[in-house]
Amino acid sequence: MQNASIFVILVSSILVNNFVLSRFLGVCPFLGVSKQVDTSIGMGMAVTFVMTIAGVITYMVQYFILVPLHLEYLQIVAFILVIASLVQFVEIVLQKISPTLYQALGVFLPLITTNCAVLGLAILNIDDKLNLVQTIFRSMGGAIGFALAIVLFAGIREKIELSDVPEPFKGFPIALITASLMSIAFLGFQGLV
Amino acid sequence: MESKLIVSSSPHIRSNQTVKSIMRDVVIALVPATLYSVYIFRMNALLTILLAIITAVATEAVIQKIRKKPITISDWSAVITGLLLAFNLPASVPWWIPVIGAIFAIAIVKHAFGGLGQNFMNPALAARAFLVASWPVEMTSWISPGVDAVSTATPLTLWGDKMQPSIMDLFIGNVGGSLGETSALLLIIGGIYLLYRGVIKITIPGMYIGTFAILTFIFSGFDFTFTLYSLVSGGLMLGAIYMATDYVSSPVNTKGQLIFAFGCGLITFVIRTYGGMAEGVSFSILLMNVATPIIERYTTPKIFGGAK
Amino acid sequence: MDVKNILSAGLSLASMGLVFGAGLAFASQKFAVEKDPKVEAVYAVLPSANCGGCGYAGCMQFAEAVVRGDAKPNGCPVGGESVAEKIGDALGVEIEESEKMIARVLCKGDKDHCAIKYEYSGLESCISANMLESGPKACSFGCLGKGDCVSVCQFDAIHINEKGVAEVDYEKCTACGACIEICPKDLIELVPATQHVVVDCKNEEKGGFVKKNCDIACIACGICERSCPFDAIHVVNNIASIDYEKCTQCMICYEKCPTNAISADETKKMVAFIEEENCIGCSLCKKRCPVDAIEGEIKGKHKIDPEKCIGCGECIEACPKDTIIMKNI
Amino acid sequence: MGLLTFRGGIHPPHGKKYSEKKAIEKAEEPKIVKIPLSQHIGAPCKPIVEKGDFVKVGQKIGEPLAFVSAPVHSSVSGVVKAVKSEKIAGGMGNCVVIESDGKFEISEEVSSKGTVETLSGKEILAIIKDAGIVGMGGAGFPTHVKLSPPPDKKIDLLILNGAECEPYLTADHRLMLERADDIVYGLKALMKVLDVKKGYIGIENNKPDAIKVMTEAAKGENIVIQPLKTKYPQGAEKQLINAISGREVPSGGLPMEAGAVVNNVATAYAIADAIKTGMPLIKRICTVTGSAIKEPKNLEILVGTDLTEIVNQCGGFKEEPGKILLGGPMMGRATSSIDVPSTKTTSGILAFNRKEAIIEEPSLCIKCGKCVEVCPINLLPVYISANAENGNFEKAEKLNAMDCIECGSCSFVCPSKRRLLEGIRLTKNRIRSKKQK
Amino acid sequence: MKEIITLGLKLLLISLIAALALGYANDATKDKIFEQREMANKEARIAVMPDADEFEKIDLEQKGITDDIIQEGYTAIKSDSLIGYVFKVIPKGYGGAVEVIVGISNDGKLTGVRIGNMNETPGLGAKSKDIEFYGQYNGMNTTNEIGVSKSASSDTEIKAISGATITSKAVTKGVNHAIDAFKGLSK
Amino acid sequence: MSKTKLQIFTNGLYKENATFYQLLGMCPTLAVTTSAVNGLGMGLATTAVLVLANMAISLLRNFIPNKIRIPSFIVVIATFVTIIGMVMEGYLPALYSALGLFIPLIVVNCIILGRAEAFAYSNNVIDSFLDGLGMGLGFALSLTILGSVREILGAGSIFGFSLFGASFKPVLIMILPPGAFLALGILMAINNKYKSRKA
Ligand SMILES: Cc1cc2nc3c(=O)[nH]c(=O)nc-3n(C[C@H](O)[C@H](O)[C@H](O)COP(=O)(O)O)c2cc1C
Ligand SMILES: Cc1cc2nc3c(=O)[nH]c(=O)nc-3n(C[C@H](O)[C@H](O)[C@H](O)COP(=O)(O)O)c2cc1C
Ligand SMILES: Cc1cc2nc3c(=O)[nH]c(=O)nc-3n(C[C@H](O)[C@H](O)[C@H](O)COP(=O)(O)O)c2cc1C
Ligand SMILES: Cc1cc2nc3c(=O)[nH]c(=O)nc-3n(C[C@H](O)[C@H](O)[C@H](O)CO)c2cc1C
Ligand code: SF4
Ligand code: SF4
Ligand code: SF4
Ligand code: SF4
Ligand code: FES
Repeated sequence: MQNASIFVILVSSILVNNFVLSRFLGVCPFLGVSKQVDTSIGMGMAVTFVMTIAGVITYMVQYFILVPLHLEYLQIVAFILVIASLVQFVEIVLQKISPTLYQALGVFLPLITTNCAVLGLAILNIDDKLNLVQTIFRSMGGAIGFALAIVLFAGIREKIELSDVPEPFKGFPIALITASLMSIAFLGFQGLV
Repeated sequence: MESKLIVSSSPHIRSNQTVKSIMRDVVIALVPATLYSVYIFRMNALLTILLAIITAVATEAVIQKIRKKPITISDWSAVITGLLLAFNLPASVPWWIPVIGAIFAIAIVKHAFGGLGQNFMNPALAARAFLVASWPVEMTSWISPGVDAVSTATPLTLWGDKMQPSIMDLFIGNVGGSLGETSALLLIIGGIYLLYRGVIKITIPGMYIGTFAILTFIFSGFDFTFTLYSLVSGGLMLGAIYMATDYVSSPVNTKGQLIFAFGCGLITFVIRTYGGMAEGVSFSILLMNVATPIIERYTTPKIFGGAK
Repeated sequence: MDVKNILSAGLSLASMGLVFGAGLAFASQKFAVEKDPKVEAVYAVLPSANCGGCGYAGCMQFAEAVVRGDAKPNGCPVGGESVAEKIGDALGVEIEESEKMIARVLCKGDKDHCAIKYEYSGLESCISANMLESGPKACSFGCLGKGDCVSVCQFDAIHINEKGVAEVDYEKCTACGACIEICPKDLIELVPATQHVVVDCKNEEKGGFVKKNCDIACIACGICERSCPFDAIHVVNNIASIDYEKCTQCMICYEKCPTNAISADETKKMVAFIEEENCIGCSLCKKRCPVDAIEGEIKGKHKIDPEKCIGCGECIEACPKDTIIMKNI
Repeated sequence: MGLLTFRGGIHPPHGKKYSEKKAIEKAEEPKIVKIPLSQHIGAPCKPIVEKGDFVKVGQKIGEPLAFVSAPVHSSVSGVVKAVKSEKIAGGMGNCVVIESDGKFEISEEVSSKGTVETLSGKEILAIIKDAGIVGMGGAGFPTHVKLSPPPDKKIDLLILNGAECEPYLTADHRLMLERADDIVYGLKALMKVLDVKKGYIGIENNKPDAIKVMTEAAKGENIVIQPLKTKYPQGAEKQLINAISGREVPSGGLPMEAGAVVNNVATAYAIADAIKTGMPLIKRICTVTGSAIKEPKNLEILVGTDLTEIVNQCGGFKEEPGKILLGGPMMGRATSSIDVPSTKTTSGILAFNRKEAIIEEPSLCIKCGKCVEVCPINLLPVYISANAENGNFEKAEKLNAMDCIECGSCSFVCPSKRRLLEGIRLTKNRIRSKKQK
Repeated sequence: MKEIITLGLKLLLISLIAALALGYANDATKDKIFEQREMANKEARIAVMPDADEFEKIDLEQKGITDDIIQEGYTAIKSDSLIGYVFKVIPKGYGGAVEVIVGISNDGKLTGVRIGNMNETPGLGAKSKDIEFYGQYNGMNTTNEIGVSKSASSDTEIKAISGATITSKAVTKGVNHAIDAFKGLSK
Repeated sequence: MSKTKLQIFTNGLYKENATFYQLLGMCPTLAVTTSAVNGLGMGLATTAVLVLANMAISLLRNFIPNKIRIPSFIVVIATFVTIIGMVMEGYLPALYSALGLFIPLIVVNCIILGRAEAFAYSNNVIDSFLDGLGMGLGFALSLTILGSVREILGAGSIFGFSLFGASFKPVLIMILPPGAFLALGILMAINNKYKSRKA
């Protein structure tokens, strides 16, 4: 990973190692906020936005604060604090500078705090020893992967709404099976990078 | 007048094309390729095909019985699923592979979503992907045609090899591979029958094969032979004519179908060229199945007289 | 033990805590947005896990949805029961209701009573059937029994009975009105939960015509109107209708109706009974009784003839000693 | 010129062979007529006769109360027996019941006021209005309303609809063959009213004889006989306008928003009649056909005739009918009884035997997309109706359910025999009743 | 404003306590963790070079080895004398990089190959962690490039894991790179 | 409202089981259950954090102001997670590396924050302990079940013990990502069926 090109990072994080479908990050909102395509698009965009920023900021925290001070073990606490505050900060700023954007994305922001995709991504970036540029693209790629998966998933779920699903499968079981089939399809990208 | 008149909402007449007639046509179109595969792979093929079909149909019947729904096995759709699943298996698979595959296709991919037409993914292909991921060794041991079938590779993995079969062999079907993907010729003949009967439109197969051919042609450095070779080998014809066209898992509108088929062509090309799987066709179709609802959503046709 | 290390950890984390804590508190005050207090109240009891388990983007959105009525109070999976209760409190759902109402389908024209005009073939939907000559029933006012109301009831409170008309399960009905809104025949109405004498028919056609089609329909004969001691039932627009304010549920109309269009719950039939020891013989009850069911001389003990009594309860109101009670028969 | 057409559409079996060779016959005169006071789109008429009154043929018996409405006239001479609610097609309706004296005395009101050449456009419009002429293509929209576009809408395209794309029906076909000159005369009148220089008559190319006869009749006039591809619903006005001129009537809009007016050929014929003889609209051509009819015919019937009588004149039923339609099999309405009077829009009576009457039960949709492909409006019938059946009407509305012209092509073509149009109608009904509330 | 200060202070206090606790915990476990990590690494090296009792990290760049695949190199020392080299290589397998540890003795024989972290498919590529697979490299000669065969192993070819040719080739490629590096170093 | 201690404990074990009824903490549930051991390990690690955090928050509940309760909870939880992580790395290195990323991610597991908020913040220490234990063990139980199913089918073994011998061809996909979704989906459907039969 350390030497991977930007293109490879993007392909890998969007398709091959899709955050939701093969890495299992952010599964709760993936299952929860995917009943409608419109909402899922909002969620996807909000996640993309926050994850990209969070990736960069946690990178800074790690390499400009924790490492110099030899406090790597504070990583979890520090990152989660940074992410939580960042999200709230973004929410407040958005509300102030662009109410329309806030309407579209803002409502999803609180949810993102407890989305393990953001924290997971931050930690993964550090674990994989990525540099800043790679961090940016990995963060974006991971987020786009999440957005892609949730939007496609929401599309399918809207369709399933109209189907006569057997009683015991109604609700989450069929959603999980759908996710499983999607994940099978995404196996097709295995070995691309 | 004794009994009451029937009153219903217009229209009062219906076309005579039914689900059953459509599905039966697909089966008919597949008959030549089926016979041929039995001819070249002998008992192996026959057994695999029968097991897949019987299991598929039986599973459907059992589930409908449990769900207390009308039993619709006479609509031939489960037969197609079984047959196409078998077509996607190597001839040498152990007997339990088609059985498990057919159960997965019908029970999980089709009926968990409510049965015919309600699934979002192609059951036969999803089952094949399931099998490939579960038993890759069994699923990738190809045998070459003939009685003394020896183990070989699919033509695709042989490009550039000394053993590489000729394009003519590929076209006619004198090569190893999955049961149904060997003879491009017979598959195309069946496809023409389906076109003639109005069961499928040229949209999906045309766009799919076209996209793939153009991409291959360009990226192979305008190598015509290789392009042709890629076209007639592997499951491309099977996928493009019989599986990407599955009504249920492809978009309902023409524009959507074009995008769908373009996506299939593109992904097939990418997987074949850069991917880890020998065969890109099944996964590309599955991936586009996943995208179908979104494609439909954004290609809603402009209504007559509508501004947008 | 490396004290310095621990200290620097403490200091840096503590300063982060300070910055974020103060910053956010500051920001939340500075940028505070007016929120519906009800939403705030609900939000305050939610777990703030913002997990999306409820299907909304976050706890705030869920709170808004609950207040709007889109989401059910028990929709938060994290909070479970305890939170659901708290939400209930926060919403103050139990607003004192003046009188509990229930929905009632005003048609008894099932397949034993109402003739059929044609054989219907089409969607299992009352609205659809109604578009074809007002439905297959000979009576164009009756329940079509295709269950549009059933499919909109969220409380599983309405069903099509085996004879093909809709019936409300009065226990489950919450009077939400969804069925009333959808019924193409406008057949469902809210009636007080205690009212059991009801005209179960809405046919506004003239008697003779009605009779041909349905033998349990109101034919606007007016017998009920004439026999009601309380002026509580009137035939308007060819259909009898009861003024529930005035109705004492004496069931006289029910007994008199020639077609059985009026329903009543016979098990609720009551008669008045005078506890003799307290009776002072004022005879006020006797004067009040609309059916002359009370016997007795002034200053003597009074008695009610249970055969004649219709259970209207007028005497109870008249009695100054409160010694008349209602008894079930 | 190549064959013109529109996008989408279907090819249902024609079913026209039963009656297309049958010349128009005059129906027997009825003893009693029941003339409904509402035979058109718009406000019903107020009766202006009473029980016991004597009326003559062509005498006005119902007066319109609003602009969008049309008067009704007596089709017989005789005594008014009653003015009351009677069973009519589709339910109950106010009718004037007249017992014919068999003399068919023509009212003094009936007289020719001039010719197309001598009358002005305004005068012709007044004649059309007074004659109670309504669209005879099926909808029964008062023609004078159509011919009075608001001043800001310039009409430059006038089309006579001779497509008759409905299977089984041959009334317009026969009319064009037998009364071509009057149709051309009516079209000329319409051109004058609307001040349009050129008129079109669109005819499907499965009626080559009609095309020939009409071309003959239109010789020397500025009228184009436009052959059209045989495809249902070629006769739907939006599709017809599109086929002939390439224009699209905007969604939710009226033809006049595309500068067009479309009238049925029978409407033109009725106009010609009203100008030439002064006779208001009291009769029409009706095709009586179908597998259960003994002797299919094209009959000229008087408004108010009981349909049972009409069927009897065609030899009655050959076998027990399973379904009786007023109009064609694609758009027509099934009726629970033929004990009802005919109206200005009774273009056909179609009786199916029981076997033909039964439509297969629907099975699950297989998403074949055929309904999408054939919809002339480019809708997604499959999803509109699936949403409707799930009670999801908002979504169905978003899918433009309101634009459906109810042609029924989708239901016809569906291999799963799904009741698509019904789902769409359900949506429309729900949306309308929601809007009213 | 006062409220903000109290809030801030309280959060500060909580963070302080948390940090103290963490600092303490870190202090208490860090030696153990360090030991664990060291042991894990060393164990792998010992596994491929059982005779050695000490390893010394090589500065690869200084030695002019710029091969991307080679991540780390060590000299294996036994009682002060150099007996061979150990390399950590990361070829690209089916599911990403595969960590391979290769031991090569001074006399140009493979003393062992082990697979470390990787992301190959369980049951397929992950079988490379089984001795049936990596054991094949033991004792192979480094004079020729090692090849991969699907059917059987030989002196110069190892037998691929069935269904996971890509992984097998990847591991072998890593070994070959290590051999190249060895040749460079021992020259 | 008042429940017995036993009820508090059993509540999370089955009735409000986080995985099957609340669908929380899905990521670890799906990601680490490739074997029964991993599932159990993850479940126990989470339980430990849950119990400790619940108790700590219950103790601090009068100190923590309402307004900053969420950041405070997060800090407390993150601290415990880090500590548990350190202990595991030091003493159970194999499990630690198998669970990998998902140890730190216990922080964002909604169950923990949810319990802190919904229970511990308003209940005493003993009840909070029981609640945390119940919830945690419930979670551990589901993970172990899921892990067992996947391990049995996908590897032919349970807790590492081979079950069927060499002739069994394991269903590899069960230990791949799709298998996780599939197994959980089907288990939930079975559970629904069972529930509806009981009702
Ligand atoms: C689906 C459909 C099919 C129609 N087919 C015909 C037809 O074949 N012939 C016709 O005259 N009108 C047909 N109409 C009615 C025309 O759209 C139009 O209303 C009529 O030609 C206007 O003339 P009128 O007002 O004189 O009736 C059809 C309408 C629809 C919606
Ligand atoms: C309320 C209403 C107003 C209409 N106004 C006009 C009009 O001003 N001009 C016009 O050309 N047609 C008008 N129409 C006629 C319709 O465009 C159409 O011809 C008629 O409904 C019959 O169409 P059909 O036979 O295709 O169903 C109107 C229709 C309705 C229902
Ligand atoms: C789900 C799945 C996982 C796979 N994992 C691996 C793997 O870990 N290592 C590998 O070399 N190939 C893997 N493959 C690739 C196929 O098994 C591939 O066809 C095979 O490696 C090459 O085939 P061959 O043996 O015919 O050359 C995987 C395939 C699938 C579908
Ligand atoms: C043109 C056509 C292609 C089909 N292709 C497939 C296929 O690839 N796989 C399959 O399982 N069923 C196929 N079917 C059958 C049927 O549509 C399928 O079982 C449904 O997906 C089940 O809901 C096909 C049917 C038609 C008409
Ligand atoms: S009450 Fe109304 S909605 Fe309900 S079944 Fe009867 S007609 Fe339909
Ligand atoms: S829909 Fe509402 S009003 Fe009607 S029966 Fe159900 S609960 Fe009662
Ligand atoms: S034609 Fe019928 S089966 Fe085909 S998509 Fe439309 S509704 Fe479905
Ligand atoms: S949706 Fe409407 S316009 Fe389209 S085909 Fe169906 S009936 Fe015709
Ligand atoms: S555990 Fe809920 S998002 Fe990952």
